[in-house]
Parts: sequence; C-alpha cells; structure tokens
Amino acid sequence: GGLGLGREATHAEVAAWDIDIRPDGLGLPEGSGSVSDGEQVFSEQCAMCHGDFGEGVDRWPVLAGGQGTLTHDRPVKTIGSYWPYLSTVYDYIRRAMPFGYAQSLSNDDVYAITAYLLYMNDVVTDDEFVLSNENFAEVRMPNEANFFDDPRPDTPIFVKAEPCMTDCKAEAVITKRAVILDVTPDGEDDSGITVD
Amino acid sequence: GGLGLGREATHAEVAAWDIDIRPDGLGLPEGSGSVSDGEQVFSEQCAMCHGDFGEGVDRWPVLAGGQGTLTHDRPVKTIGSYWPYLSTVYDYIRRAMPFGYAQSLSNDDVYAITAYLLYMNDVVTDDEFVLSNENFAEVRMPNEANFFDDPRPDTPIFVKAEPCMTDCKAEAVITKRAVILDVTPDGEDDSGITVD
Amino acid sequence: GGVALGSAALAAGAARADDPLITDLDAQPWTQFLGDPVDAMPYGMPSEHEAHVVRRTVSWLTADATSSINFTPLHELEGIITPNGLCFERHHGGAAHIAPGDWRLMVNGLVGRQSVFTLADIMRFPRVTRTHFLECAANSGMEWRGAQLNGCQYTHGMIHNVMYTGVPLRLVLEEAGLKGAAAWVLAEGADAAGMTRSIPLDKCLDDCLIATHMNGERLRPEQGYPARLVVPGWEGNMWVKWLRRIEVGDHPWHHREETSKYTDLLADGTARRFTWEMDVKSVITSPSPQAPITHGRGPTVISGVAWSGRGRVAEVHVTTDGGVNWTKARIEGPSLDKSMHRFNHEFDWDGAPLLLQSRAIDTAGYVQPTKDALRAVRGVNSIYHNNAIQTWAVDSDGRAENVEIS
Amino acid sequence: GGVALGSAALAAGAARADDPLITDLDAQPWTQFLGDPVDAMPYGMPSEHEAHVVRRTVSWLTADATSSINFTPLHELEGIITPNGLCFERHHGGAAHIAPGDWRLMVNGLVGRQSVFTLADIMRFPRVTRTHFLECAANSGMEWRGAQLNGCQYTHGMIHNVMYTGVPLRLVLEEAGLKGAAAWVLAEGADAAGMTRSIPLDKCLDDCLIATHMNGERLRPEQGYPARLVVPGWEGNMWVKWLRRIEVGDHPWHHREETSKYTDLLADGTARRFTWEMDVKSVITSPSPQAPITHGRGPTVISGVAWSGRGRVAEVHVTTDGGVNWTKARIEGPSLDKSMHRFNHEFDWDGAPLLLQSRAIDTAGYVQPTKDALRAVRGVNSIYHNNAIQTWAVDSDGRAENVEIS
Ligand code: HEC
Ligand code: HEC
Ligand SMILES: [Ca+2]
Ligand SMILES: [Ca+2]
Ligand SMILES: [Ca+2]
Ligand SMILES: [Ca+2]
Ligand SMILES: [Ca+2]
Ligand SMILES: [Ca+2]
Ligand SMILES: [Co+2]
Ligand SMILES: [Co+2]
Repeated sequence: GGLGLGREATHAEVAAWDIDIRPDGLGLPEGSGSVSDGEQVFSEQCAMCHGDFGEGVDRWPVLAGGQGTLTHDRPVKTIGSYWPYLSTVYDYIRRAMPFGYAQSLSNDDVYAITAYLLYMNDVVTDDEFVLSNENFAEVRMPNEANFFDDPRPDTPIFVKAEPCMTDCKAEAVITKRAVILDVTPDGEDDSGITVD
Repeated sequence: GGLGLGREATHAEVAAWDIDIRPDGLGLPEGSGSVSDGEQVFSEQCAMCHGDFGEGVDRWPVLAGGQGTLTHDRPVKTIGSYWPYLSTVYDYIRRAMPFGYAQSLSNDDVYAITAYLLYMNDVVTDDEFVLSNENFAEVRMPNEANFFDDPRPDTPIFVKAEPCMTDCKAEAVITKRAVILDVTPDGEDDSGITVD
Repeated sequence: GGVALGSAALAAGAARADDPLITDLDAQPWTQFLGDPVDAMPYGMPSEHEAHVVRRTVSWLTADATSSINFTPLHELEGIITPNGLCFERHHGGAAHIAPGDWRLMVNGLVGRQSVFTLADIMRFPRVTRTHFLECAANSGMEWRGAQLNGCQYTHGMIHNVMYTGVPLRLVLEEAGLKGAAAWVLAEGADAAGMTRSIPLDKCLDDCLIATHMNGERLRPEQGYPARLVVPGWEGNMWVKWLRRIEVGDHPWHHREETSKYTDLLADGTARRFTWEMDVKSVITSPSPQAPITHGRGPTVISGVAWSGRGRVAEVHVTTDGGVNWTKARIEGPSLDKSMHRFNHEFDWDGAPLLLQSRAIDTAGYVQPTKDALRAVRGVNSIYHNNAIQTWAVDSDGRAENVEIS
Repeated sequence: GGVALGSAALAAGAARADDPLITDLDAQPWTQFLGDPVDAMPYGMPSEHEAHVVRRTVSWLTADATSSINFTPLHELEGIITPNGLCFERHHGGAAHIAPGDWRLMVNGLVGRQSVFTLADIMRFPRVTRTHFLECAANSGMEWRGAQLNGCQYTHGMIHNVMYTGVPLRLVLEEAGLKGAAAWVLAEGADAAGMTRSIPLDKCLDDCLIATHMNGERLRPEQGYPARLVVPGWEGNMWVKWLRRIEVGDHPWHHREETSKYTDLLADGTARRFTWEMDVKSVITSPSPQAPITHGRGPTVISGVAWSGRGRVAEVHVTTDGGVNWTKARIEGPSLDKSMHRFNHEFDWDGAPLLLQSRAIDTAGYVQPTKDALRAVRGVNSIYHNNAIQTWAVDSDGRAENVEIS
C-alpha cells in the first residue's frame, strides 16, 4: 500500500465476510446434507414461496423443472434447466435465503437444501444422496455447455458509412400496438408479461 | 415574431402590470399628495416598522437621515443620504410596500408618502409641499452625482505573468480571528455586523 | 379532433377578453402577500404542482416490492442530470439503511494485505468527479416481444444519470497490493441480498469508482449509502450498492446475478454471458404516451435522451414519418463519456399523425438497431440488452402510443 | 491534542480485536433483514444520517425571515452540482407559490407586438441546457471588515451551481419584435417584492435564459417556479424569479435593487453602479470551520470550489503556509463556462498548524485578489463583490478557524 490508509483485517473478520463460493469449490465450507434433510428444511422455510416442488407460488421464483423449454416461446429457466454451476446454488442460498432472513441457515442445511434442489431437478435421482464439500465438485449441471462469452457486436450495427437519411423506405405501417395489451399502470388491476 | 407563439396583450393587461417608473418620469401615474397626507398614511401603515421619523424600528430599514455619513466608518444609507433618483422611491413603495400588503396603496397615497419622505429627509423643507406627476421631475436627489459606472478591473488583478508560486513572502501571521467576534450561529443568541 | 383552440387562433378572432390573472390583483395573491420565509424548508422539495413527477412501480412485474423496481419519470425531466429523488431503484432485498459510522469495506483475496477501511479512511484517498448513466440491463426488457407499456417511464425508465464523486477503485486495490495472479474482482453488497458480481480486474483498474456522493450530496440510501460501486458504461446490476467487500481472485465467481440472471438466452437455447457493456440507445421523452402534445398544430419540440456504454453519443437522428426520412437532432448540454446526452429537435406540426423515432450513433461507431434487426440475432427471450429504436405513434389529437412499425 | 488514534497506529500495536460490525451478524441487521420496498419513497430524500446537511440562516442578518437569506452547506457538498434542496434562498417578499397554469409572461415596451405567453407557449420555443453558478453579490459581504463567520456555509454559501434548461430570452424578445431604440430590458417578478432589475439588451440577446428546469426537474418554488431568469456570470439579484414581465426600453430604470442596493459604496463616499459581473473567486470547503480534520496526521484531502463570471476557471492554487508557497490544485469534473469548478489537492499532513488558502485564475486572466488588495481600492463599506482570498487557520487538533493573515 502506498498511503498507509486502512488496517489489516483479522482472520475472524475475513472468515465472517468471505462467504463466497466459486465453481472450482473455492470457499466451500466443510459439511454435508442429505436430500431428505433438505426436503424437510425446504418445506419448512422455502416452500411457502417456492412451492413444495419448487414450482413457485404466485409470482415467487420457480426453482425446479423447465428442462427442454429453453428454445420454447416461454422458456422456464430454473436451477435444473438453466444454471451452469452448482456452486451458485450453494452460494446464493447461503447469502440471501430464506428471503427476509438471510444468512440464517447452517452450512449443513445449505448442503441439504442444495441436495434436495438437485433431486427435485432430476440432476441426482438417488433420494439417499448426500451432498458434501467432498463430492461437490463432481456434480455437473446439464446446461453448463450452453453458455458462451459476449459475442457483440452481433447485429450489423457497426457502420463506417453514414446511415440512410432520406427516402429510406417506401412507407411505415403500424404492426403492433401497446394499447391492445393495456397493461400500463393506471390505477386499475393490470398484469403483463414479466421479464424476471 | 417568427414562430407565432403567444398572443397580443390587451391595453388593460399592459396597464395592469406596467407599473414601473423611470427617473425621466416615464410610467408616473397622474395624481398628487401632500407632506401632511403622507405623514398620516406613513404613521398608520409604515411607522410600525420604519419608525415615526423613518429611523427604523429594530432591524427594519432606516428611511431618513444619514446625510454626510457616507464616508464614515458606519455609513447610514437612506433615501436622503444615498438614493440618486426620486422615481425609485415612488416605484418601490408602489410595488412592494407596505411589506406584506404590496400594491395596496392608491397612486395619490404614494405621492403623499413620497412627499413626506422628501420632507423627513430635508430634501424639501416646506411642510405644505405637494408632490405630483407635474412637479416630480423637478426634484433632484442630493447624492445623484456620486454614482458612477462599474470601473472594474480596479484592483491589480489582471495579470499576464504567472503569479508567484514559491517563497512569495517571508512569513504569514494571523491578524484577525472570527472566534473573537463569536457570531456564528450555534443555537445561542448571536448578533453580528449586518450588511443590509 | 378535440384540440383546444390555440391562443393564436383566439387572437386572430374577435377582441380578446382581459385575462384576470393579469388584470385582477385578487387573482394573484402571490403578488400582494408574503410567501414562505427562508427557514421554512431547510431541505427543499418540489412544488406541490409537481406531485405527479415521481418514481412509479409496475405491480405485476415482481412478487414483492422489496425485491422489485421502480422507474425514473423520464418524460418529465430535462437536461442530462437525474434528480436524486427520482433516480429509479432496483433492489433485491430492500433498500438498506446503514449509518456511515457502521460501514466497513473489506478487501481480501489475492492482495498483499487483507484490509478493512472505514468511511473516514475512504475519504482520505484522492477523489474524482465523473458523470455517468446507470442503466439496468433489463431496461426495455418488457418490450422484446412487442409494444407493451405506454410510457417511456416504463419502457426506458430503468436509467439515471448522475454526477458522482468517489475514489478510484484502483487506488483502494493498490493500497491493499495486488498479487500477480489477480485477474477478477468480486464486489459484494452489505444488503439482505448480499449482492455479488464478478468484474474483470482491468475494468476495476480503468475507471471504476467507490462513490460516496451523487449530484453533489451524499448517496441516497436507496442508491447504496454510504458507498456504492460505479462501473461506467456497464450494466447497472454490477454497480454494487452498500458495498462491503472487494475480493480479488484469479477466476470469475459465476454467481446468481451472472448465471440465473444477467445472461441472455437466445432462440437456440444457448445463452450469452458476461454481457457487460450497455449498447448505444436513445428514446424520445416528449412527446411520448405520458407527455402528449396538448397545444395543437404549430411549433413543436421533440426532446429525448441518448447514451452509450462505449463512449459519447456522436449523433442522434429523429424521424417523424416512421423512418422514411431522418433529421439530425441538436445535442444540448455537456457531451460526456458514458453519460446521458440530451437531444432536441423542433418542427412545425401540421396536425397529421406522426410516427416518431430517434436513432443514436456513438463515438465507437455503433448505430442503434431496429427492433427487427435485434430480434433477428437475439430472438425474444433474452430479457436484457434491448437497445432497439422505439416508436411512438402520435395521432391528430396529439396522443402518443407505443407501437411497432414495418 | 484530542485527536482519536488513527487506525494505522492501532494496527501497528498489539493484536487488534475483531470488529463486531464485521464478525457479529446481529450488529449488521441490514445484511439479514429486508430493507425498504420500492414504493416507500416515490420522491426520495437523503439519509436520516445526513439531517445536518441543510440550508441554514443567520437570524441576526435581517429583521424578518420572509425578506432574508439562507446559505448552501458548501462544506458538505462535492462535485459541481448543488442539489436542488440545498440551493441557498434569497427572497424579498417570501417564496411565492404559483400554479403553472396561473403563470403569465408579458413582454411590453419597445416591441412590435406587446405579448402575453403562457407556460405552454414558452415550452414550444427551442430550449437549451446550460450549467451556471448563481452567486449573490453580497456573498462574503459580512467579511469586508474582517473575519466574522466561522464556516464556509456562512462566508461563501450564497451561491449555487445548477444545470438549467430553458428558452433563450433572445427568442422570446424576437418573437415580440424589438424596436430600433431598444437598449435596456426591465425584468420583473410576480412575487410580493415585485422584484425588478434593468439589464442591458446586449446581455439579454447574448446568453440569458428563461429557465423552467433546474438539475433535470422543474424549478423549485423558492427558485422561481415556474420560470426564472438566468443571467450567466452576473449577480444573483438579476436572475429574477417568478418572472412575470419583460419590458424593453431605451434607458435603465434605476430601481431600488440597483440604487439603494447592489451599488457599492467606496471609502470616499462615491458609489459604483451597474457592477454586474461576479469576479473570479474560490474557497476551500474542506477542511473548513464546519469540516475540521478529524483523522489526525497523514494523507489529507483539500477540496474546494472556484468560479468566475467572466468564463471558466483556468487554474486554482492552494497554499498550506499562508501564501509563502503555492501548489496547483487538480480541477475535477467538467470545466464549463460561468460554472462552478471543483478543485482537489492531496497532501501529507504532519500535524503542524496550517494556514490554508486557495487562489483562482479565470480564462479572462483575472487573479483572485487578497483581502488587503481589495480593501485598498474598495474600502470596507461596499458590501457587495467581495471575491478576496479566504484563509482558514487549522490547529494541530485539526480544528479550522476563519482568520486573516499578514
Ligand atoms: C418470502 C418468500 C421466500 C422464501 C421464504 C424463500 N425465498 Fe427464495 N426467493 C424469493 C425471492 C423474492 C427471490 C428472488 C430475489 C431477487 O429478486 O433477487 C428468491 C430467489 C431464490 C433463488 C434464486 C432463483 C433464481 O431463479 O435465480 C433460490 C435458489 C431460492 N430463492 C431458494 C430459496 C430457498 C432454498 C429458501 C429457503 C431456505 C427460500 N428460497 C426461501 C423468495 C423467497
Ligand atoms: C411589516 C414591516 C414593514 C412595513 C409595515 C413597511 N415596511 Fe417598508 N420595508 C420593510 C422591509 C422588510 C423592507 C426591506 C425589504 C427587502 O428586503 O427587500 C422595507 C423596505 C422599504 C423601503 C426601501 C428601503 C431601502 O433602503 O432600500 C422603503 C422606501 C420602504 N420600505 C417604505 C415603506 C413605506 C412607505 C411603508 C408604508 C406604506 C412601509 N415601508 C411599510 C418592512 C416594512
Ligand atoms: Ca472468497
Ligand atoms: Ca447434516
Ligand atoms: Ca390498464
Ligand atoms: Ca413601463
Ligand atoms: Ca391627494
Ligand atoms: Ca455563538
Ligand atoms: Co448483460
Ligand atoms: Co454588483
């Protein structure tokens, strides 16, 4: 350091905040949890929002299913159908769930819930499966290969020539109208196509 | 006009808002008022703030006196000691006074108050003086000649050369301190040198 | 058409009645009676007549208002600065309230000294001031399949443009000392979402800031008070609020916000990841569905905003006939790197229906694409990075609607 | 000295105790429990921890708070934009509240067509966006005789810097049509003071605006909502708020605000009039009496603002030894015409007392003068246009005081 500002962090401090996990397992705590333990915690602390089978209650996120829908008109992106790495499941649940009471789960409980989510998503089929820091790296997610790095520019939008300014087309005709959907908030009860 | 925006003002509209007065008398309404009429209106509507003799109650503005103080340590700038034009008195009282009930005075009342202010300031000495749009331009204010147009730059602050950057003086010694006055607001009862 | 008679039409007709707002002093009490004293509003607020100028949310978008979004009322704004009270909000666990004395920043991982900084420590680093837009990658995301929301507040309001003051992230990283293998940084928030994003080290060393001030004053709570990350030109989700930790590593983390979210699903089932830059984009803010033309034919002002995550906006073109003919608009106010630009174009409206569009070009040479050009390569499922040209159809009464055109 | 031990000192000593704000989750409820939802604040406000950042008034300055002033808390601000809620106020009859539909603008006098415009009419003219400081001519007026007020909020806080959007006054004058003899303009406010000022026509045709927006949103009521005059670089009193009338004439009006007030009395009893331009000026905002150094010796940031009514600020110099030696400060953020500039200078404080000053030079070549140089030509009675160099004495505890030096 050049300015001498700040201070060295203690080991306990780094341990308290350094809770992130990477796909290569860096950051995984010691511990383990079974599908059945996970089912129990999930039904107690998660199912009221995400549904008993991860199907999502009301508009709360869907966590399971959707395999094979990514090319559909209405793809269902879940842990099983979309997420490339298992570490993300552990990391996210530990840091952010249950919604409203973050970082309240034990490490073992998070292993158990993660195991249960793998089971609900048919990534593991053995209902006696136990997930631990030992076997964590062996689990691969089915959609991992379908992610690729940003390929932009991917539209013909990088021009050296000036774009057309006059008589660029014969005419313009309206093809779609927002008023047909009528989902703009105006005090009435509306619902539209959500994005997330 | 080039864009065709806005509309022509009616005569009544221009008359309603075009209340300003210039030193050459442009804008003066027809009318008149005497020193004694002015004294009466002033004592009823102005004296509670400005004092019976224009001396100013508490911190409200002083309107009379102060002649000969402009070169003093604490100059007293009043209509009589400072203001260059009488038209300003008429214009300002008509548009802004009494404070809190602007534009409530009749044109004759403003003539009368203006006459009384001239009398209080010894610009007229006849207590039967009547001011009107007819004789208005004849009254000249004593300090008119002492105003001159902006002479800046008036300090040697326009430099082509770089100002001194190193060893510019032998030392710097504190000559004045704000804490000695102690007038900075801090919740206590303070009072300082006002500027206005 | 129900257009009210313009004042010009009236003036041309019979003698006009005097306007009591001019001739009748009783109708103008503010001219006669005193207004508010200087101690009335130690921190001021907008006029009661501007109460409609607020952030608005769309209730059906999310399950819960604590992990949700509201939108900047772009149609009511001018210039390039978004007032702090109107900067759109997106949080994943509600807006945290942290006392500045309780805030800590940890730098750990591949550094020489794992460190803790207080806010007072951060304020001792050299600070810089920069103006940047923050756009949510999902801005205009509801419009991929077609015109859906009637108002640029909803179609384009997940953006704000703010003058930040803060400390270059580079200086804080250098203070901890970078190890040789360092290549990525994880930024983590102190909120209940524990928001995390992986950012390439190069970007962190280039132009990222730890911001403490926005538009002259301290950050607002909902914008990460007391400190947030500023990642110029890159998607808003990366601008971690209530920043608590910076970890330096050798690989990206692939956390939830860069896998489940903020990856862009294409029609063939594959997905783009690490799509950070916000592409060149623009929108006409007035006229627009929430800001119709109410004055009838004659002189009319088109105003809008444009921005690019790849530099400055070089040009904005405007069309009133749905793209048959385009005119170069005037860029107004400062043209700054990775900042919003204001454009204006005046024309004489003949009262016939209009198809309004704007098209921006950035200094990197990119041109804002049409919706169809974008869909041709991205499909309609990618949610994020919709920078397509927006069309407003204005009818002969001046009402504007969100439409798509051929 | 009572300086708290710096964290560096602690780290060098015995093993440090863990900070519960890091190790104890119960001390960090914002990390565990949800924060505010997105519908909590449709128009946002600063953090409750910033409640001290407000405009403040000085009760003994005036007889009454409706014709009075409050001051911008410069010592708490960063960058160059003054947040709208913190822009200082000066009114002579209180802040008027006028509904936009009730507002009228009259143009009369030496014009082809005496005209009335509504706000809707004004919004149809081409609009521009410009950033300008507004400084009251009486800013620092209490300091002519000597150091009086302990805080740059009071000594220099009658200034704000805002990005305006509005219509060039030139266009509105041309719409009415100027007659040959036109040489002066009277601007008049609709407030209970009926504020008036004479402005040379050339300035009106050059860069004056009728502003409707400030920092992106509509003007605030206390800043003239719905429309005020912007007179770039010239004293704030001329920027008539709640503008209602523009009269074109052939001579100046010599009204109360340009005779009784805003004329500058010299020691010999004569007085300067029509002193419109605000001279080049600067002040260090931190450290300053309201913003002492609390971190002890070591890396220290000097931050301040500079401005000139005659162009941009070319350079700012800073001294820590009362003007024996000067260093060039870094100008941060946009350098815009007749706008505030931010300057920063970092140094390693050894804990010895300091005499801090800043000195600005504008692009017209003017150099900010010392107090003594200014008094030599102006005396101490002119109230207005005190642009002298300000000195803060910092003691070894980091406390700063307003002083004058030899
Ligand atoms: C009160 C409702 C609620 C409860 C209870 C809850 N969640 Fe959630 N969950 C949410 C919300 C809301 C989100 C999305 C948060 C956001 O917007 O970032 C979410 C997101 C998730 C996600 C990420 C979904 C995705 O597609 O990105 C996972 C995984 C998850 N929750 C697991 C759990 C688990 C495991 C539990 C119980 C231990 C749990 N949740 C309890 C509401 C809830
Ligand atoms: C309630 C208190 C009050 C009353 C009543 C009042 N004034 Fe004033 N007067 C003021 C204040 C306050 C100012 C300064 C206003 C400002 O700051 O612009 C002032 C300013 C003036 C000035 C300008 C002083 C200067 O030096 O510039 C004149 C002249 C004046 N008043 C005349 C009158 C007259 C005539 C009346 C009665 C018809 C009147 N006032 C009633 C409070 C009052
Ligand atoms: Ca880690
Ligand atoms: Ca277990
Ligand atoms: Ca509806
Ligand atoms: Ca007139
Ligand atoms: Ca009479
Ligand atoms: Ca005191
Ligand atoms: Co992206
Ligand atoms: Co002046």
